Amino acid sequence: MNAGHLFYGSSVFLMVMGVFIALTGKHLIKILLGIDLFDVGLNLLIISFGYVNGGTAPIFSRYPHVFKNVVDPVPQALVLTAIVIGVAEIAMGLAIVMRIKEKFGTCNISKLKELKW
Amino acid sequence: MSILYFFLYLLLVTIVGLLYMGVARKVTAHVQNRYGPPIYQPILDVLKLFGKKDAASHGVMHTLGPVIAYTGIGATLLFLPLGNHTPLLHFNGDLFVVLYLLVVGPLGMALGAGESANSNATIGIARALSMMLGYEIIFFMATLPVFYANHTASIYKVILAQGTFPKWAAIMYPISFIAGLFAVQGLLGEKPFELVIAPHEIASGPMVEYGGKFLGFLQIWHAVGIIVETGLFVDIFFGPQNILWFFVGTFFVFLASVLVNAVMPRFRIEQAVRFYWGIPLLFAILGILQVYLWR
Amino acid sequence: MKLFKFSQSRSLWMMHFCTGCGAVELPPTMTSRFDMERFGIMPMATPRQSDLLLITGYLTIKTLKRVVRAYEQMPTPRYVIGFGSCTINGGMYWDSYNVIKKLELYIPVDLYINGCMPRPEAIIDAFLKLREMIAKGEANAWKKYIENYEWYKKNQSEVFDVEKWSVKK
Amino acid sequence: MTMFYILLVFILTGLLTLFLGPIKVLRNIVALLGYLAGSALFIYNIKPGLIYSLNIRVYNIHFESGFSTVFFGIIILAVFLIFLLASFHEENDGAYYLFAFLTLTGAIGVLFAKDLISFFFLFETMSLFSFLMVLKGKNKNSPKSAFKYLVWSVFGGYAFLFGTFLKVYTTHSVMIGDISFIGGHIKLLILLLILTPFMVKAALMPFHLWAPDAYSDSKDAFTVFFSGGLSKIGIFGYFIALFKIFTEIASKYPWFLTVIAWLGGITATLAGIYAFMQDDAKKLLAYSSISQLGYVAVGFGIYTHYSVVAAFFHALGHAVYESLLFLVVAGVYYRVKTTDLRKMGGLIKKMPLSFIGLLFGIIATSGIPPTIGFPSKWLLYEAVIMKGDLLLTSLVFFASITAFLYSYKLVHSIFLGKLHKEHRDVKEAPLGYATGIILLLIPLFVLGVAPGIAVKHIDYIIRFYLKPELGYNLTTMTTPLGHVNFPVVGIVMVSMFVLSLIIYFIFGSTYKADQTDNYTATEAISDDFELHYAGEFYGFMRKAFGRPLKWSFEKLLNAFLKLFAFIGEIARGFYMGDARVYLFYLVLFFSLLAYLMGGKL
Amino acid sequence: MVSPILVIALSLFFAFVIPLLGMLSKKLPRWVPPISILVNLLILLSNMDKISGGAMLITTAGIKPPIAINLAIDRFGFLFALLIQTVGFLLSIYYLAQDTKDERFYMLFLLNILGASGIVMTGDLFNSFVFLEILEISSFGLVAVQKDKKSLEGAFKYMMIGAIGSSLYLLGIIVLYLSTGSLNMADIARLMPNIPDSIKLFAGLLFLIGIGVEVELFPLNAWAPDAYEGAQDSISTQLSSIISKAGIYLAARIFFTIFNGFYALEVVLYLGIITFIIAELAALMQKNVKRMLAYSSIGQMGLLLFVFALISKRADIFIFTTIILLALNHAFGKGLLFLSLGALTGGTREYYIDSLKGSGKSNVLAGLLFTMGAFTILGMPFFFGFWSKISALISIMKAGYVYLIGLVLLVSLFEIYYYGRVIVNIFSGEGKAQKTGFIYASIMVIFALFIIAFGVWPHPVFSFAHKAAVALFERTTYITSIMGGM
Repeated sequence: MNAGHLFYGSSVFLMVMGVFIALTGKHLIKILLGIDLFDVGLNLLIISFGYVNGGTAPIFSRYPHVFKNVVDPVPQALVLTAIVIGVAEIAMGLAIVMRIKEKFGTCNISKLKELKW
Repeated sequence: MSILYFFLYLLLVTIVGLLYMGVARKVTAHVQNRYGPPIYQPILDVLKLFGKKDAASHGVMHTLGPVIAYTGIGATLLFLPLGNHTPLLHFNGDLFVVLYLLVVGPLGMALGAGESANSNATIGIARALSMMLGYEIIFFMATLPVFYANHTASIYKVILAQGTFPKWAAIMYPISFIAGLFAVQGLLGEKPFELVIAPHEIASGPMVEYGGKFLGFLQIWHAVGIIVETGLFVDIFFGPQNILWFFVGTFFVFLASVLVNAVMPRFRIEQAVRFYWGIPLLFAILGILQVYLWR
Repeated sequence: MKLFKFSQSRSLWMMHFCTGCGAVELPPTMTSRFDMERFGIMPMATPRQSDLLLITGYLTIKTLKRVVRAYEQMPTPRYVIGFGSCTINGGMYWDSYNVIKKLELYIPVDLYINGCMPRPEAIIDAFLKLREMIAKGEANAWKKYIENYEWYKKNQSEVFDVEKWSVKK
Repeated sequence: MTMFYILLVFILTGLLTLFLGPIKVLRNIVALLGYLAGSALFIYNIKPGLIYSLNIRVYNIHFESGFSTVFFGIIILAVFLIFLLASFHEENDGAYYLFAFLTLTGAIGVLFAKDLISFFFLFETMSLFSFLMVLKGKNKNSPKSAFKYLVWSVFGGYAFLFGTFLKVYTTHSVMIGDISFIGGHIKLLILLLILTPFMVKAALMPFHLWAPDAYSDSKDAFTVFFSGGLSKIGIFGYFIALFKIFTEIASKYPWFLTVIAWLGGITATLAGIYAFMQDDAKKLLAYSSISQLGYVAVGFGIYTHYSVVAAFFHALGHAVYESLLFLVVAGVYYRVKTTDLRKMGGLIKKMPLSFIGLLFGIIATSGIPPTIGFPSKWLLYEAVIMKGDLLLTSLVFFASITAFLYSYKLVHSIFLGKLHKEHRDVKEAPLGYATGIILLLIPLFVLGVAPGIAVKHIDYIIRFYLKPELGYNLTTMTTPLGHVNFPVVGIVMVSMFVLSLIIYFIFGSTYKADQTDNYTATEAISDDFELHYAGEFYGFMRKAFGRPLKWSFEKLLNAFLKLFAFIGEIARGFYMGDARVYLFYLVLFFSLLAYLMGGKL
Repeated sequence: MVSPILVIALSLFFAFVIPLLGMLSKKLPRWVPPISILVNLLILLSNMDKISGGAMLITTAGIKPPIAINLAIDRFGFLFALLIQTVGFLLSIYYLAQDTKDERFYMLFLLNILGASGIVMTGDLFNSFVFLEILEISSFGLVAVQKDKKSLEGAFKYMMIGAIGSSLYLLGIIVLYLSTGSLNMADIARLMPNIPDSIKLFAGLLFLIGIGVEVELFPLNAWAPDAYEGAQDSISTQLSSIISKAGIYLAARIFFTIFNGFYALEVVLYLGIITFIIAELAALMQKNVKRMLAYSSIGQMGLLLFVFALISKRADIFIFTTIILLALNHAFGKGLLFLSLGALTGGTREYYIDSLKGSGKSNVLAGLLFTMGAFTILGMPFFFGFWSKISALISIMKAGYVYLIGLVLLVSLFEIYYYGRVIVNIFSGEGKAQKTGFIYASIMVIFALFIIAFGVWPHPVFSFAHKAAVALFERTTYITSIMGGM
């Protein structure tokens, strides 16, 4: 078992945990946290995809031999964006939760049953 | 010339029909252990009615109603072969023409009676029309096998095809014949199907507002109607080869009907209609099956 | 014309206005014992169809209205037979406040049959008499009604509301 | 190209009336002129055998005119004229004419259509705008009836569409053309599907449920066109389906035709029975219309030259007398503001012309000579007997007896009997209705005496498909079973009538009696006494029929619909309302697909 | 010629400007979206004749693909961009007439349009994810903008599912990236044959879920009715006319151009028809008209996806023409329905069928427009829907599922039932009189005009859609036009 597998395993675990929390949590914030956890897990997963064991940073330098073992930069760039997006999403979510708390007087998701059927 | 001939023809049949009515009264009287009026009594009645000075009319349709009634039955008569005799020979007496013309009379009377605004009249009409759902259909179904077997719709051809005694449709298609007999009773409006007139119940129904010459018209309408209706039956089931046999046949059919009439009470309207949808319908259908099987 | 006269005399369709006790006498007259049909006399259902109005017994004011109405609805020539004493003078109801005493005041009568009650033979006799009168042209009471309409109406108006009960012509 | 122009003229007229017609008179004039222009184009330019195609990118619209186009086109245009005449007195607005003209466009266009897609397009146009017309309606129930009509006609339209696609799939041709060479039983399915909308339009049971409501709840003038004109499209469809699309139906599936004939017979009978049980004039006429259209189905089901001629002729007759009846009822409604038979009576003295119209209308409906109703019924009976189906003959005969019943109820309850006190000042129906009545009475008698005029055209239509067997000339018809000379029947009747009148005038005199001068067991009645017997007319027949009268297709259908509603409720249950459940669906779906793909991963 | 990239850049700029303007004046921000979108439209139209054959490539930073982010607009995408911008423009005009709202609403609205346009214009897979997220996040906000119980609840539900879905979408992108080393759509499509099947399957699954949430595919669409019902009418219009259309574009791009109809399409085929049936059944007995419209919307999307997926059975340009027609019809028809429903209720947000009774009589225009919308969705003649429906059926027939036509038509009959019920209800009885503002009315009339004009004369739309369909269909041309000759 190498480090890559560990990374993969743990990030997938994080994702599953996130979904599990979102599925079972009653509190809206908890659910949002679950979703966030899922996002984080995903981001970690993406980064670990690009990870090369013992690699270096993908920086152009005048030492071409180092270039042989660089970490893939693109996933990191993507994750950077993804994190921002995740933050925006959670922010929007929290704003909605705030409003819900105002209107419903509760954060219990099973009370959110205005719309059905 | 031919117009005169038609006129005499009509007159003859009218008088014969009136005599039939007289016979009916006489026979009924004898059945009831009475002496009864003379046979020509209906003729006197009609003369009297036409001689009345005034008759109440409720409007144009009310006036025209009996006229149309007589028109219808007279027109029917001209299309009906009396035995082998028919005034409009080239026409061959088509069944459907006869059946549809036969309706003109009742319809005319219905319109006339309707305008009088008398509920009794209208109830009578409603009954008459409803009764048609019973007997007309049975009559039609009973005659159908005969026409079907002879492959024609012409009454005249049916008469010719029957020839002498053993080929009578009454004998060839006995089941249909029985159904037809049931129907004739309703067709003539005799008891137990006398609900249209029902003097004690709805004051003679459609005729309630008719007096004087209107009633006279209705009397002769009825008289010709007897000949036409029984005649249709006789033509189809006995195939009379000449006019004498035709009248003999109609007389006996009518007599049978009158005898039944004399001893019967009256049905209620729904009973009457349902009666026809029971056994007579069964007979009629069996008759149709019979003709299918024979062919 | 003669033929019509003859047929009128031989075919009398009657409307029996069965208000009084006389009605009892009619069934035997009609049925097998006496059989009036042999003279061409038949009961009819409505005044429109009848020639003959048979007033069988006493008439209260209440029924008189209807009798007048029926009489007016009959087509001419029309005949009236007063049946029993009551139609002549009130009979046993001579002092009743509600029975008319004299039918003739209200409608013209061709024939009276007296007795209380007259037997069927008497009825048939009356019919035959009427028949003769018609044949001879004597039964013309109906013309009187037309001629003296005002007078009859005046008499009638003394006992009931003529406006309401007479037929609008 | 003319065919296209005709449709264009009608559409433009509709639009013009919508935009140009704030004033009623202007609107009416524009409508009439547009109609006249279009129908003049039709009558002068449409000859059998014209062909026209129009390419709109993916689909080509193909138009073609045949003998049937001319025949039905003239019927529909004529009935539309009657509708217009009646409309002048209706409450109308721009949309009224727009919808009416678009309905007409669809109806005329259907006659031109040569390919099934255009046929469907125009057919749906007709259904859609007639739906809107019903929706505009005259009473509270109109929207509901319109809804029923919409669902049914779309049901028919979709069946047609399905049939079209099956046909295109199997024959690779979208044209109206033969399918009898297709192997297997799919051709029967195609035929059935293509026939469905026409059975709906022609209100063949069990597809009739929309008709009584839609007919009675649409505007009175429109009902004239609805029943007299649009139902002809159903007949036209029978013709298309049975003769043009499945030419060998008689040899391949004779039982199918028998089923159609029997359905027709049952329709004629049951609708007749329902008709005389109705208490509303328009409902009664609606059922009567259904009943009459049943005969047409019988004619097509028998599928001989005689019967099909009878069917076409009956369709023509139906157009004439059913329009007449609806027109008269419209006129009466215009004056007395009701169609409830129990609230009318004695109008004969007030509206004599309407009475004459209605009288001859019902005489023709009942099939009494010498009117237009008789030749077709006569021929139909002969045809059915020749086919040998005596029970069907009896059924049809039963139906024609019911015609007498409802006819009489109609004429009696409206025109005969005692005049209601609030109708004392009623006048004759206004000019438009009167003109329509007179216009309709002409063909009613002319074609009844000389049916040859129409039979010749009908013969042209179908002689291509069926061996011409019927012998006819202008005034006679001859079948192996019999022969009728229609004028003779007429002359005999007229002369008998004259004779009777002479007898009538020779003897005695009459006097005019007031309606209160009635035999009422010698009770004196006042003017407002309700002497009129119209409620529960034929009520006793309810007893005679007993329980079976309570059975109806509608109940069966409702039970069926409940099933769908139940399924719908279940489907709705999927959307629980709990967000976590939704998420669970997602996860479950993911896991399921992942599991299913597990082998391949 | 103006570079289409400005469409995105300008929108972003304007969206950024709105809050600043909001500080200056309360009235100014509402003018920004119409102006911005109008400019966008002009930019797009100025590029109209530039786009032919394959895709029009707009590079950023001057680097050729596969490296660097770039826009790739072919006719298919162009058509969708045009659709989105047009509807967006109409809606922005509509918002002009609405009550003063928080200026952030206009920002969200503009971002939403931007996201949708970005999706249909981009040639980069990850970029499409970014735009998808912009679209989604702004949608959550828009759904919640009413700030009442229902809208908040709808927004939250939408968010829960949307967030997970788009995350999975991202995962799918990464999977593809790992196996091809590229994020450019054309490049990936080119390299697709080299990828092992298992990877394709896995990526396809992830995309299916990611996009499925967006296009309201059956088990993933549970959020949709709630969000539609909760949102205000114009937002519902936006959801059905813009957001789901962007989803459709994405589905076509990814499943057809990239995956070339591999596996996932078959799943879509079955799920599409199931979606259609279940949604229509669910709508059948629905008493809440808005929710009913939502179900109907889902059903239409199901039909659309089903028709789209037929491409896996038979390669035919006509199928793509059809989905474009269906998308256009749905965009305008459903938009009109939601808007006119709003007009019928008069802003009371009482959507129950009983409370709508007679509203069509008191507000005739809205009633008629609702009827028109319903008719076009039902595929009645003289309405655009007729052509799209016929095309859909022809497509199904061409793919050989001729008996499914019967099923589709049967289910369409349910549509007739529930739409007919509403139409009948709004035209019967007496309702409260409400007025519709001039701008509101004219927006709806424009929607209706589109439906009727092209319903009567569908020729131009057909040719336009056909060209777009050709662009989508010829994926090699798309690839070569971006990647250069190969």
